[in-house]
Amino acid sequence: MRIGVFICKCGTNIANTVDTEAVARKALEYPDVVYATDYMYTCSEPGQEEIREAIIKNRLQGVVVAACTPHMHEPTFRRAVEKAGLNRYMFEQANIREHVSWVNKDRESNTIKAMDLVHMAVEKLRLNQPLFSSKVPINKRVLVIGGGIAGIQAAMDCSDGGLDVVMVERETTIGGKMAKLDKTFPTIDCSSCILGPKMVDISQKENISLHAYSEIESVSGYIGNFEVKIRKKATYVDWNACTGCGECTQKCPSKKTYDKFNEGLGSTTAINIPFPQAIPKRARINAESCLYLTKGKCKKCEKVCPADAIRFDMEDEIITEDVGAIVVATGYDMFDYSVYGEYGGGRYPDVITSLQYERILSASGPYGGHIVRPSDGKEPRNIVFLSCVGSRDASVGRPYCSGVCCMYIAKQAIITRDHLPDCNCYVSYMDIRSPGKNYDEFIRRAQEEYGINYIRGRVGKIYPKDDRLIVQGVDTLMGVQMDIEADLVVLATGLEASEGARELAEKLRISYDQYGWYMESHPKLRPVETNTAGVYLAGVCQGPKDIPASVAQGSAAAAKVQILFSRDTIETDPQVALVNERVCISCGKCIEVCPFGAIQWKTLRDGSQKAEVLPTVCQGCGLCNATCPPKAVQLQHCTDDQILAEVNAVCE
Amino acid sequence: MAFIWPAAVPNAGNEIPTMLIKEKMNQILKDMLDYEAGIDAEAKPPLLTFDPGETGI
Amino acid sequence: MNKKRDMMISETGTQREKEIKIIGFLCNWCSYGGADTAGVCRFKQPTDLRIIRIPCTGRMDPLFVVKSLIYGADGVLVSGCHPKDCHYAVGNLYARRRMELLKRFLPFIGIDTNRFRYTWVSASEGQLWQQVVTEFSEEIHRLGPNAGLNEKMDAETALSLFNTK
Amino acid sequence: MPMDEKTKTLQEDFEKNFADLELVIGWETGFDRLHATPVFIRQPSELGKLVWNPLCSQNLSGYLAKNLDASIQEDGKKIGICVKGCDSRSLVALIQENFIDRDRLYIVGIPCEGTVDLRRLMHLKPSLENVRKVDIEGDEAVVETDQETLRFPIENVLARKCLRCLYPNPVIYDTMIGTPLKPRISEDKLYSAVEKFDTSDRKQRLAFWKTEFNRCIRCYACRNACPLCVCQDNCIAESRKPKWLTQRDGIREKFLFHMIHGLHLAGRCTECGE
Repeated sequence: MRIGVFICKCGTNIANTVDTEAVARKALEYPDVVYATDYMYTCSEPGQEEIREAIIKNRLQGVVVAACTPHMHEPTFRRAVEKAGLNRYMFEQANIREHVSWVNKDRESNTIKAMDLVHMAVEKLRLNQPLFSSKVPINKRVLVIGGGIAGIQAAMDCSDGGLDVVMVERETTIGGKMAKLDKTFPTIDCSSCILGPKMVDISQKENISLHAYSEIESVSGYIGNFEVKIRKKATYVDWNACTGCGECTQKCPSKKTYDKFNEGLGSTTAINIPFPQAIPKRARINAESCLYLTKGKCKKCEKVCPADAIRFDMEDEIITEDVGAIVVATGYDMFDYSVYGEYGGGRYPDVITSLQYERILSASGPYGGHIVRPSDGKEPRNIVFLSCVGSRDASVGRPYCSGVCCMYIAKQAIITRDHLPDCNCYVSYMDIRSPGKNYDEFIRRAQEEYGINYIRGRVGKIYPKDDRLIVQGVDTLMGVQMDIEADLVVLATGLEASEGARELAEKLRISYDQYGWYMESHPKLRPVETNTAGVYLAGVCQGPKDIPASVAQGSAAAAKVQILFSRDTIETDPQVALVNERVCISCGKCIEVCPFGAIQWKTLRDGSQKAEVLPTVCQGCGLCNATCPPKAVQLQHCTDDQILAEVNAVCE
Repeated sequence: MAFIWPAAVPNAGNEIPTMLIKEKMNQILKDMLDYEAGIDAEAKPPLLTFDPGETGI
Repeated sequence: MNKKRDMMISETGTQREKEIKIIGFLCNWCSYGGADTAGVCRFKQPTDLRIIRIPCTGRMDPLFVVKSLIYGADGVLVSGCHPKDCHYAVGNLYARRRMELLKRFLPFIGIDTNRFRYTWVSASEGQLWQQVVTEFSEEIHRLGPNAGLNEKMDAETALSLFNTK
Repeated sequence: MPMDEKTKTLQEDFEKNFADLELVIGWETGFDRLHATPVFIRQPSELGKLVWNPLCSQNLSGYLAKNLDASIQEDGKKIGICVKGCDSRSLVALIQENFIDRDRLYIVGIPCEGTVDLRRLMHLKPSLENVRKVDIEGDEAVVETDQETLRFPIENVLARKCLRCLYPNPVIYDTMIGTPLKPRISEDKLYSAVEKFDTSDRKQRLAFWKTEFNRCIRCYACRNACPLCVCQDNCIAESRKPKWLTQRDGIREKFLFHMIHGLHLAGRCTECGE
């Protein structure tokens, strides 16, 4: 092998404290080194030209450059080497600036250290193999999991960008939590007015195929070529025939079904359409409460349905979709308020969650938009809003701030004051978090214009007194204990990962933190990407945020997908692991440790199963190589032999 | 030269005490991760998994 | 082998005690960057450390450390991203178990455990890196060159050492 | 339950279940009554060979992962295997790493009073010959020969692994022959040998290991006997690429081989004493 060594003086940065001539002279003694020189600025144009000429003149097969940190100029030198016809991986860089010349003034020991580093680089280079990146075709379809505002935004942007979109929504209708809201802060514009049109667009776009009331069964494959199995859950109604007229919902005798859309306020029929603007506007039979499915009686809906769409024998159906990228927008759930026994959540009917209150405020809600108490239907004169219920409280395992509660409490209080001008609203808060545009002004308006009493303190206990509730707390600013007789208490429950988020993360092989929020690949620089190539995040599933931020992340994820699909093929990084099938003993340890699920079983002709690394999914961390007992799997460009060569170069 | 066997290691013949190495490994893992091999068929060998919450390492 | 090292020293004219060599396995994303930052800030460090760049501490097989110490490296330093900061999410979580196991095992086979150290240094902690290298180099200088398992020590001297218990 | 009764129940149990077994792995008397060797029985008629006595020390689970491919399910037939407490732990370790399919096995667990280490027995009584029976009664080992009956205190003849046995009763079994026994050592004294060894000075330990490993000729018998060392002919001690070890005869190579074996067993070794 013919190796050329170039010692860079880097002006005086290296030459000052390292005798580059001696290092170059010394390099000639190392095996396979046929050409060694030092140069003023190797990374400059003339420097690279010097390398190119030396490669051609001396028929070099590998190049070692001893200069700055590879983080700086490894790509530069690799391109220079490639221009001269060598494979870009037949190149090693020794860092004799940041690690040698800049950190010590003793010229002599610096020179010895530089010689050693060059020797290590030469020894490693002698074992380098030319590596070539392979091209893998991309299936330009994107899967959006979750039909909330973030998912809708991502799907819309991708679809407008000309991509085929597959949207999977767990509930029967898209719209997510935002569809349940009455108004949105800080502009108090009606939630369904801004969300509705977008939902209709989703249903009308040809290149968006919507699978509502479906869940992800399994995800396999890798970036550009995911194979996703989707379980279309049985709705017992043929959605092609059903027109959403709602006849069945009037006639259905089983009226006691839990109304999930209205958060359990009031009940609904077994066969129901969640709300008028639902997309897709189709009916669904709730198997637990339908009289026919549970006791075999009734079948009234079948008789009444003008479109003959009822199918009692319907089964779950698994369909497969091939996609190239996945946007996860699975949103969140509200904190279970019954954990705070002292607030009586779940025991007293007039202690409700903020989402339930949204349904009360909403015109399509169970009370048609009239603010009444769930217990006796009377209009409340005193309402107390409690903030931070299940947020900023480590004792219940929710130390984080949910970010949106302060704002929506102010909004709910303002709407309440609009509806019932003589109703007193109290807000018990610890701190007000209103960081967005016009956010704090909105809170200021709530306090001054709408006369909402903000009481700084944490409520201790809520207990009933005849038909009203005593809210026992403290006003820390006034330094007095306060007891308010309230007709209605609204708990601003915090946000937490949606139920089933962890299982989905395991299927997608993305990681999540201890609260179930999905882990972005870098909190500041890459918030919508994950460590799994091809899987992107949008909305609250990545962490508590408000609607504007969720929409922004939806567009950001869509942009990332567009970038990925801007090329027809993906170029894979060749520094990935490779399995030597003759040595592999099929113990499966590499598959267990691989954080990216990049290794799968491969069945050979004789039926035996060996490990196989997917080059596009492997990120090159080398965990499998360290774990493999017979060292069958080797991380290319960083194999055991190459590292041992460097170790031996030092240990001699 | 008769080799005096350290009393600390009861040994029948003249075998090389390789099992001392494995016993030390098991002792360390017992202290470190309170793990014993071959007891629970579902447990994952300690070096093939990780626990983000563990401290002291 | 050591002959070559001594020849190199005599060649540069000054007779110094044998050159101490420490091998550093640094993870490319955090600790290698941290060493660069220390360099950029010109934080002075001793010159005994020879850095080998590996993609992640998860790539570290404990055998690399054992082989280095047996074959004569005077010290081995492994450094990677802080737990939960790993570029590959979990690489260092696997590594810390393996390194701690090795750290507690080395004394049992008679290798001074102070010759091996593993730490977590992120790309911005140049100061911390300088401190780690300086401390570790002083420690290894105090321990002196590591004879490793050179062949010279024959059975008799080994036994004589042993029987003087 | 005395030994020969256990042998009888062992044979009967396998006879009863032989319908859905294709192979039974157990021990049989070796070339003389003082040795027991593993036996692979495929016909019910041969079940008579099965024997259980304090000489059955071999760990039979080693054969499952290395020689028989016990992970593939054939026509529903199972493999019967006799396991002592220590062997059953190796079995569990193999199942943990998916080398064996649990429902491919019919496991007969035998609580074990301990196995006799013949070298220690020979050390005590070199002139021992034509032995008829070896038995353990209480804390004495009874060796019946044609001429006389010899009794040895159990601590002098038991194998080292049995002196520190924490799991005499099988941790995994389909049927258990005999009643569970009390472990011979308490949890805290399990690693007394290692703790005592740690008290010596570091230099002495290095010298000790250098001397001991210098005697090793790298015949790899320990690797081949170990039930968890399944790399067999792909072992990195003998591989050219990657080249961790050369075939050079030197203390470094031998030392490193034992480190490879030790580190690869970390968290897996069940101290089965093979």
